[in-house]
This record gives sequence, structure tokens and C-alpha cells, in this order.
Amino acid sequence: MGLLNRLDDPYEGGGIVLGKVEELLNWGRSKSDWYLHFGLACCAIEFMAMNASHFDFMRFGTIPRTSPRQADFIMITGTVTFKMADRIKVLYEQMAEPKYVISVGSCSNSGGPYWEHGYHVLKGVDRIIPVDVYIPGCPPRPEAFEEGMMKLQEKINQQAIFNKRKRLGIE
Amino acid sequence: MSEKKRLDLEYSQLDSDRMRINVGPQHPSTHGVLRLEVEVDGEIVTEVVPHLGYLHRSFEKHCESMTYQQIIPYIDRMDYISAMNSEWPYVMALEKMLDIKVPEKVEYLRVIVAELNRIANHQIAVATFGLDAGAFTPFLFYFRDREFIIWILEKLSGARLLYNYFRVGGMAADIYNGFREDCLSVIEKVRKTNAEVMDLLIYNRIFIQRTANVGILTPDVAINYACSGPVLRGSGVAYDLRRNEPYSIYDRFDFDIPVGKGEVGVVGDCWNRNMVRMHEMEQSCRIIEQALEQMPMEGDVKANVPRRIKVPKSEVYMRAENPKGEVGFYVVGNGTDKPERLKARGASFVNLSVIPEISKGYMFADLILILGSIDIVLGEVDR
Amino acid sequence: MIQYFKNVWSGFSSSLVGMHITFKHLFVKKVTIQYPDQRFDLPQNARNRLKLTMSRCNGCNSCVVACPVNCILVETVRVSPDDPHQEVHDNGKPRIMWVTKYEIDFAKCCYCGLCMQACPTDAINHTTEYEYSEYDRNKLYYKFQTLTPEQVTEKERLLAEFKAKDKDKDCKTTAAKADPKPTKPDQAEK
Amino acid sequence: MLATEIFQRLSSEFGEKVLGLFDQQPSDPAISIAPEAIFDICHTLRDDEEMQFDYLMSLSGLDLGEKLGMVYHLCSMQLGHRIVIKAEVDKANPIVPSVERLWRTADWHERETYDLVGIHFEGHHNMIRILCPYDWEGHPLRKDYQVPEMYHGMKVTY
Amino acid sequence: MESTNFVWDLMGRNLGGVLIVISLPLFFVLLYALIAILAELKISAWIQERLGPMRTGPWGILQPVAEVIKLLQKEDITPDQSSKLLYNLAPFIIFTGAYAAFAVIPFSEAFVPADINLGLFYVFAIGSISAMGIVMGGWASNNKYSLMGAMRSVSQLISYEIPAAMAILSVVVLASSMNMQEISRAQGGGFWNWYIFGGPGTWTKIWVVPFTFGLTIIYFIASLAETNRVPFDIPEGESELVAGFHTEYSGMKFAMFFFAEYANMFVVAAVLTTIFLGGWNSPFGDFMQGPWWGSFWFILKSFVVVLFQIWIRWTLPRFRVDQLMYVGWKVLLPLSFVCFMAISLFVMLK
Repeated sequence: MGLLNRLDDPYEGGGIVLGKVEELLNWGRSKSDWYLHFGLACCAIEFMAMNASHFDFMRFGTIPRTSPRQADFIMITGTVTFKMADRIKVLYEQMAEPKYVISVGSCSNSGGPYWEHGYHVLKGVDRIIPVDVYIPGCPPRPEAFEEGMMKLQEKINQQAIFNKRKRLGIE
Repeated sequence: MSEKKRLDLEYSQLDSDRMRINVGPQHPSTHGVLRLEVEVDGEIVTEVVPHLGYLHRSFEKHCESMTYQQIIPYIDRMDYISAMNSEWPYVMALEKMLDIKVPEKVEYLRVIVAELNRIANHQIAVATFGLDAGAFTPFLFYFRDREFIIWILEKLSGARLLYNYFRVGGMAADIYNGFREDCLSVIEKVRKTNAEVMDLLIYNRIFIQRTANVGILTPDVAINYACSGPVLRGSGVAYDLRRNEPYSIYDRFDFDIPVGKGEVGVVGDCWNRNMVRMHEMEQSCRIIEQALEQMPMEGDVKANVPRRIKVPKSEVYMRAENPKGEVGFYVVGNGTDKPERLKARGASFVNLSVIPEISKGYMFADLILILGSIDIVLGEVDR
Repeated sequence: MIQYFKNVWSGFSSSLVGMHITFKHLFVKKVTIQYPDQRFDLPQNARNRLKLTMSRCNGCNSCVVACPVNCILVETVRVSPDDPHQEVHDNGKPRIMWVTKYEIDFAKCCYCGLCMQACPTDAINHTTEYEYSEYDRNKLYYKFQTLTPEQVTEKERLLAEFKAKDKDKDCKTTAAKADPKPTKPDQAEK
Repeated sequence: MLATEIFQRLSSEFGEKVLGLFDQQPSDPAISIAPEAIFDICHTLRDDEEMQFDYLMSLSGLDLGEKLGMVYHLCSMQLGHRIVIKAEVDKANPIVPSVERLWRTADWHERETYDLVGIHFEGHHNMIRILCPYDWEGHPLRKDYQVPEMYHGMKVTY
Repeated sequence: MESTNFVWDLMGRNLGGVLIVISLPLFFVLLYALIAILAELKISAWIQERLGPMRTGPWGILQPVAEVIKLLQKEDITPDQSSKLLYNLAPFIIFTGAYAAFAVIPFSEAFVPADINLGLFYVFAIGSISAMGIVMGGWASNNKYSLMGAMRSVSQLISYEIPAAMAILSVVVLASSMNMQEISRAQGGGFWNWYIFGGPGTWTKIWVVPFTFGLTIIYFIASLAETNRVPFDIPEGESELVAGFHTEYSGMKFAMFFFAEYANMFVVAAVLTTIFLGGWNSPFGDFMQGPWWGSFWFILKSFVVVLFQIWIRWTLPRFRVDQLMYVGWKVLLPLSFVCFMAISLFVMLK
């Protein structure tokens, strides 16, 4: 997107075309999210249940990928320990932009039940990688996963591609 | 640092054509965050070094600062696939220490929920085992069925996965109207899907080729490694705590102990281990049917114990037959409402330790299947 | 040789059996619950987001003691008898404690239901509400208190006045910080 | 075989190394032994015709304050009896013989005990940490364990 | 020989005509790949009692479009330790291999991009290019999983070429031509004249029907292996090798692999259609026969074969490497030889 970023003004005057293009691009990214197949703990079982027939995560256009290179977002489903933390950092770095992170469950949100005495538990995955959506629950219901996914899609749809500065209100 | 050095590979000793492959902790089929360091000679596995601890959540440290009641949610999070079964031995240990007699209805309810959870666990085990072999569809069939079991357990306890349903001396909630009918309809579904999966997966020639004669675990090795559950029974040892050391009311039910018979392949291979789980689902169905029939529908299930349980100075090791094997809790009470020490003996932890022994000499693809056939859950391995 | 052909045939035929099963399933009614449009009926005892009914809560701290993860923070101030604003609980008893702070960190809660069980007045309850994911973790820190900070200082002032006035009475003051290691929302935000 | 019989058998064979028998309800009957004799006694327990303790259920380490304790829960699959073996060792020099050669399952149990409680098992082929990272410091299940402030640049405490 | 290409009839053999001729299959491949991806998602879902993509357009039919738009925007990562030139070249080579095979596919009586006499031979030769691309990609990624996946993939491709070649050779013997257009033409006049049922001829062909039918199955199985589909998807077997030779690829380069895989599926399906299922011939003799109907039948038949591949994908578990070789060398190869001998004997005696 490097080339397009240089268009400084367009959105206001005559930006309809670019606006529509942006919408299209955002639509593509939000509707086709491949996720990194990555189960850590209890939430991973609910994650599997969500992939199963009753909840069918694929309705949202998500496809499991086993390689981080091809994934669009990573779901941290479970307790992140210190032994694991370095790996998660590496995995996140291996993913190609644009990439998103969903933190699922109390454990990855803030250490969850282990926040107080868990000497080996990282207290929140957002200490090592930026998180886009937090899904609470221990473990969350499969529907809650899907709601988090819809929240992420909303977020992607609001992203600015062509006119970042204006959207962010910097100018 | 010296420890690390000892473990790290001594590359100079390797032959030039051997390759060290790191499987996990992020790997689609290590059933969680297990890391295996595999040395392969071409495709043949010559050495496996498991590295654990990627899900070490300091369970035992937590227990020392929790009251006895508060520990139960943490036990759920140990073996999160069969939480009901894991809660049971812990609660039994406390009941033994406090000398509490549990009402009849509670015993039956415990048996039913534990067996339902056993079915759910075996469904996941067989499903993921099939997934390791590349068959995706049975996986979803089983998860579809598991959902019905989960719904029953949710209606009972309020949670889908981590139930926190057992209490010392009782249960958290009574059964609901229509519980019996729900259970019976689930049993019917389980049997139907099992029959379907038998055709679709278990007796598929490709699946047999993949799993029979692979990862053979002989009985004496299994006992020496203290394997338990379907891993031990797959090797032909008919040892089931529900029968050999009957706890609760298991002596009242008529059920068989399925063992690996070598119908296909050799006794103790992956296929037979898996087959034991298939048969155990059927046996669980039978136990549930009998329990539903005998269960008294009246009566209270709430515990008649003080809110703050104080356990006298005593030590009890209580074990029970979990879907994955023998789970034991060694509880050391010190007279207060918090345990002095609580050690959990995870079935997966012990069963997993046999991996380096039985995976040598098989192919790399077999290693994944051997791991799948042992049915580990990392929450219990690492605690 | 016969075994060889048997193997080949069983490989072929068992695949056909499997294909027959999957083909049948192509036309089976699908079980999917299309979540945002259709919803699964949750049982009433489902344990999801906690809800506090302030009119029932008497600030007894049982939930804090029962909580295994210490995610609940409760602070109370005794109701001064001079307070013109007296409240009555839902069960008809007069309020003894003002609950000046009732905060639950849902990023820590483990949804075990022990607080609900411990609550003597049925004030804290699990609901069937599960859709509350957030873009920001701090928004998962829920504050249930109904009193504004100004009101709280007012209540504290009233109590202090009352105590000064009535020293003989052994009126134990308050601020029962039940939490042994209180969660610090200020720190959590960082 | 009852615990008293096992105790008599062991004390007749090992004399003073077998310290005593605890048999109080509701606790499981336990035999206390001297730590240096663990291997020999366990060997007898496993191979004796009348005992045949072929199944090591669990091996736990305890912090008893002054001392560190080891608890072995044994079970015989053939004969169906159980026994608990206990030993205590000084905190300053916690070295005990390993039983890994008797029951291979003790391999990981001993590593775990070493990791969490800090008892060093002599004769174990690979006495390294198992659950905590290899460069972790301290043994978390000791009562005086201090949680480190930082680990690899990540804050440990909340 | 008269021209078998309606574009050249219309425009003459000039640059514009050539451009149209080469771009027609490209458009077809892209369109087809989108449909195949959707079919794969939907069929897998239906088999598993799910619904598949539902929220992208009505019934999720725009899902592949969204995926392409997304893949276009993805960052293109080249690993630091990789061999850059080969790494970047590999997807193009694989896609070229798949796409070049379309040159001789007879879409209709009146359209085959290049009507060459060695059509079948050409398909085989060009199909092996993708093996090169896989090795390049796997090796250049500098990843053990990729390398293992690539090695497995190539050994698999090479061993399964032989039974496939035997199946094709048998048809060549029957049709006494390697021109795909001529083979198609020979099967005209109803489905009983297709080579799966022994090809055109009198009732004596009853002797050869079991063998041609068997060869069809053998070729189908071999083609599954050549396109790395389940039960032969060992190179990208998710459970052991994370994603096989394309573990390290992202963005558009991965999309090339993706498209090439689906294009390859179509190529093998098209070859199967041409040599066994009557190509562009209507199954009902002269009914619905003609150039336009021809392309309809051809695409329909090929698509049915592709659907078969998808159906099998979601039914069977996967083989192990040695078993794969066993099936290739010890089952398919001898059986295809037997069939070939029988057919040759039949042709000699006829």
C-alpha cells in the first residue's frame, strides 16, 4: 500500500472513488480472515467447539491456517506462560501485515485466575503483543468468540487506508 | 545454565544425515503446547525429547493459598476436557478426611455426570486422533455430538466446560426436569455416531494402515511407566479403578472393561488404544442407563457441611479412573481451611512420559499419531 | 498374493463406504445455529457476566472472601443514623452499609459461581449475557457502585460527624477493605 | 498385605533404616524410612514376591519447614494393596537416591520434584527442570520462595 | 489439418488472436478457481452438517472474491535467511506449470489453444515443472518443514506419474493418437463410446471394458496424488508438517500456490475428461452436440471430477509416506501394467 499512501488529500474532494475502493479493500479484509490455529489451554477446546458444526466459525469467512505467514489474525486462547511468551512474540512477528490479535478468556486478558499467585503466568498477553479485541469469559461461550470476531470485523471496516492522518485526527 | 547445556543438542555427535526437528509448542497437532524435539534419520524417528511446562500455571502453589472450596475451579482448569472427572477424586479425598457420607442421590448424579464427561472426553480424543490422521469429517461429527452432552452439563451446572459442580458432600445444583430424557437421547446419538465413525474412520483401510502396528506399548513397559486408563488397557491389561478398586458406587453397575484385543494390528498399538476408547464410550452409555434407572429422584443434593471446611491434620491420596487414566490427589491437611500441600498426579503427565520409549524407530508421521493415541491434555501435564 | 488383493480391495471398498456416509451427510439438515440471527437458548443458571443488584447488596463481603481469584473489590461506609437519606433493602431491612465501591474485573473473573453461592441476599448473580467483548481491557473493569464520589465523601463526613458526636458508642469504623491484596485499578490501566 | 505386615517385613530386613509406621484414620498407612535407604527399600518392595509393588502412583515433594519430605505412593497391580513410603531430608543438602531405575515413571516425577521443591535425586540420568524454564531460579513450592520481579524483560507480578 | 480454434477463424493468426487465445484460459482459470474454492468450502461444510461461509454476500458466494482482495493486500514476506531469487521465483514457476498445461486442453470442438499432435505428452511434460517449483520453494524457504514437504512432494509426483502415464498410454494405444482433439473426436456418438467404456467399437469391446474402467480409477487416484490432495496430501499434511512447502509464503505468492493447486486440479480433471469421459462430446450422441454445447459438457464433466476430488478430500484420512509409495509402486503400477497389456493385446487381436 506504499504507493497509495502518498495520496495526501483525496478523501474530501473527489474521493468517492477512493472511498469506495477503501470500502472494498476493508470489506475484503474483514470478510476473509484467516486465523492462526493456535490453542493454548481451556479456551482452545471452546475454540474447537466453535469451529464445529453447531457454531461454525467458517460462516464468518475464517479459514484455519497452520502457518503464521498466511494468517491474518491470531487468537490467543488460553494461559500464556513465560516459557511460551517468547514464542508468541515470534509468531506474531512472523505474521504478515495487516495482522490482528484477539485475546480470548481471562487468562490471556490479564492472567485470569492465575494473576495473583501464578509465578509462571504472564499477566495479560497485551504485555508482549498489541491486542485488538478482548473477549472476556473463562472460557467464553462459542457465541462470545463469534461476537468478538464481529467486533474485529467492525474494527477492520473502520480502518483508514488512504487517508490515515485525517482519520486519526492528526492533521 | 549448565542444565540447559546438557539438554541442548550435541551436534558433533550427530551423523550428518540426521535432522533435528522441533515440533511445537505451536504446532497444529501437539494437542496443546507440548514441544517435542525430534531427531529424524530421513523419515525415521531416532530420538524424542519432550519439553513440558509451556502451560505450567502453578496449580500447586495456588492451592496452598486457597480454601478447599476455592481449589475446585482450579482443578477444573487442570484437565479441562473432563473437568467433572477431575473434581471427583479431590472431593472424595476431602470426604474421606472429613468422614462425610454422601447421600445416595448424589452418588448416582456423580456417576452420571462423570460418565457423560467421559464420553465427551473420548469423543474429543477420537476426533483429534482422526484429525491427526488427516480425517477432518469425523472430528466435526464428534464435536456435533459432544455439544449435546455439553448442553446437559450446562443445564446442570451452568458452565459449558469448567463446571465447578462438585462440592464436598454434595453437588452444587440439583437435576432439572427432563434430565433423564436428555441423557437417554444423548446416549442414542452417541451410539449412532459411533457406528457411523466406525465405518467412516476406524475400519477404513487407510486409517488401519496408519495406526495398526504403530507405537506398540507392551504391558510390562506400560506398568513400569505407570501408564493408566486407555493407554494401559490398550496394551491388554484389564485394569480399571472402577472395577479393581471400586470407589463410590461403581460396584453396583454391570459393565465391561474393554481392552486391546489385537483384532487389527497388535495389542498395544495406536489402533487398539483408540479402539478401547470407542468401546469405553459404549460402556459409559450402559453405566448411565443403569444409573438413571436406579437413581432416586427425590432428595437433596446440597452438601450438609459447614461453609468453611476445616480439614484435620491428615494425609490422603485419593485416586479415581479418569477418561485419561488414573488421576490422584495427595491432600495434606493441617487443621486449617487451607491445605498444607496438594499434589496432583495427572494421568496425562505420566502417560506422556512413555512417548520417548514407544516412538523410536517409527516414522515422523507416526509420532504424531502415537501422541494422538495417548490422548494428553496439556493442562494436566503441566498443571 | 490373495492377501494382497484382499488388502487392495478392502482399501478401495472401505473408502467407498466412507464416501457413502459423507454423501448422505451432504443432504442432512444442518445443525448450525447462525449466531447473530439465531441464538441458542441459554439455561437460566448459565454462568456468564455477573450482575449486582445494588438494592440488595448489604456490603457483607462474603463474595470477596469466596472469590478464588480476588477479582471483586468492595468498600463500605457505615450508614450514619443522622443521614437524612436512609435506604431500605429489597427484603425490607434497612441498609446498614453504604457500598461505596463495588468493582469487578471481568478480565480476571473465572466465572466459577462461588460468589453467587456465598451471597446471603442474592445480590450478585450470573446472567446469561455473554456479548461484551471490548477493544480496551480497562473497559472490562466494571464499577457497580451507584453512589457518586461526592456522595461518598458526604457519607463519610456524616459518619465522622456522627462518631465524633457519639464517642461512647463503640462504633467500629468501616472501610472494611476486605480484599487482602486490593486490586489497583490505577495500576491495571497501565 | 497389610501395612503392619509390610512394616514388619521391611524392618526385619533393613533394621534401623525403617523409622516407623503411621497408621491413623483417615490418613493412608505410611512407613517412614531413612532417605539414604530409599533405593534399597524400594527395590525390595518392588521385587519381593509377597509385595510386588510394581506401580508407582505418585511421587511428591513437600516443604516441611525445616526439612524437605518425599512421599512415594505405591500400589501393586497384581496383589491390589497400597503403601505410602515417606522420607525426610535436610533442606541444606537435599540429596536422595533416585528410584528411576526401578520405576521408569519416576523419571518425570523426580524431575518435577526437583523443579518445584528442589530435592536432588542422585542417580537420575537427566536431573534438569521440567516445568519451569531451564533458566528459572528458585524452587517455587518451597514456603520461602520469592517470586522474581522480572523474567526475560517481562514483569512477573501483576 | 483444419484449424480447431474459432478465434483464429475469426481473426486470423495475428497477434490479437494469439493474445485472445492465451488469455481465454487465464480468465477461465481465475474464474474457475474462485468457484472451486467456494465449492470446497461449501461442500466440506455440508458434509460436516455445517453451512460454510454465510456472511459474505448472499449464502457466502462472494467469499472467494473477498479472499482474493485480502490476499492482494497482504504483506509479502521474504524470510531473511531464504535464498531470495529462488524463493521469489518458485510460485511463478508453479503457476506457469499449471497454466501452461491449459494450452492443449480441448475445451470444445472449436477451441483448443494449441492443437499439437503430442498434446498428452505435453501435458505430462509441463506438469512436471511444478515439481521443480515445489523443490525450489521448499529449499529456498530455509525451513525444515518446507524442505521435508518439498522432498515428499517431489517423490510423490514422480512416482505417481508412472501409473498415470500407463493409463494415458493405454488410451493412446486405443485411439492411436496423442492429439487430445483427436482422442475427443474418436469418442463421439454417445457415452458408450467413451474410453471409460472401452471406446468406440463393436460388442467385442466388452473384453476391454473392465480394464479401461480400472484405468480410469487408477488415473483418478494418481491424479489425486499429483495434485497433492487427500489422501495424498502428505507434502502439506497439517498434522506433521505445518503447511508443507509453502509454510513460509504469504500474501500474493501464497495465492499463486493456492491458484496453482486449483488449476492443477482442473488440469488433471480435464485430462481425465478428455481421455476417458469423452471430452467435449455430449453423452447422448448427437443430442446437444456442437461447439458451444461441447464446451459446456467439457467444463461440466471436468467440474464433476473436481467435485469428486473435493468429496474424497473430506472423507479419507491421509497416507503415510511409505504407504504412499507402496500404493504407487506396488498397487497402482502393476495394476496399470496389467490393464495396459490387456488393452494392447486386445488392440493387436482386433
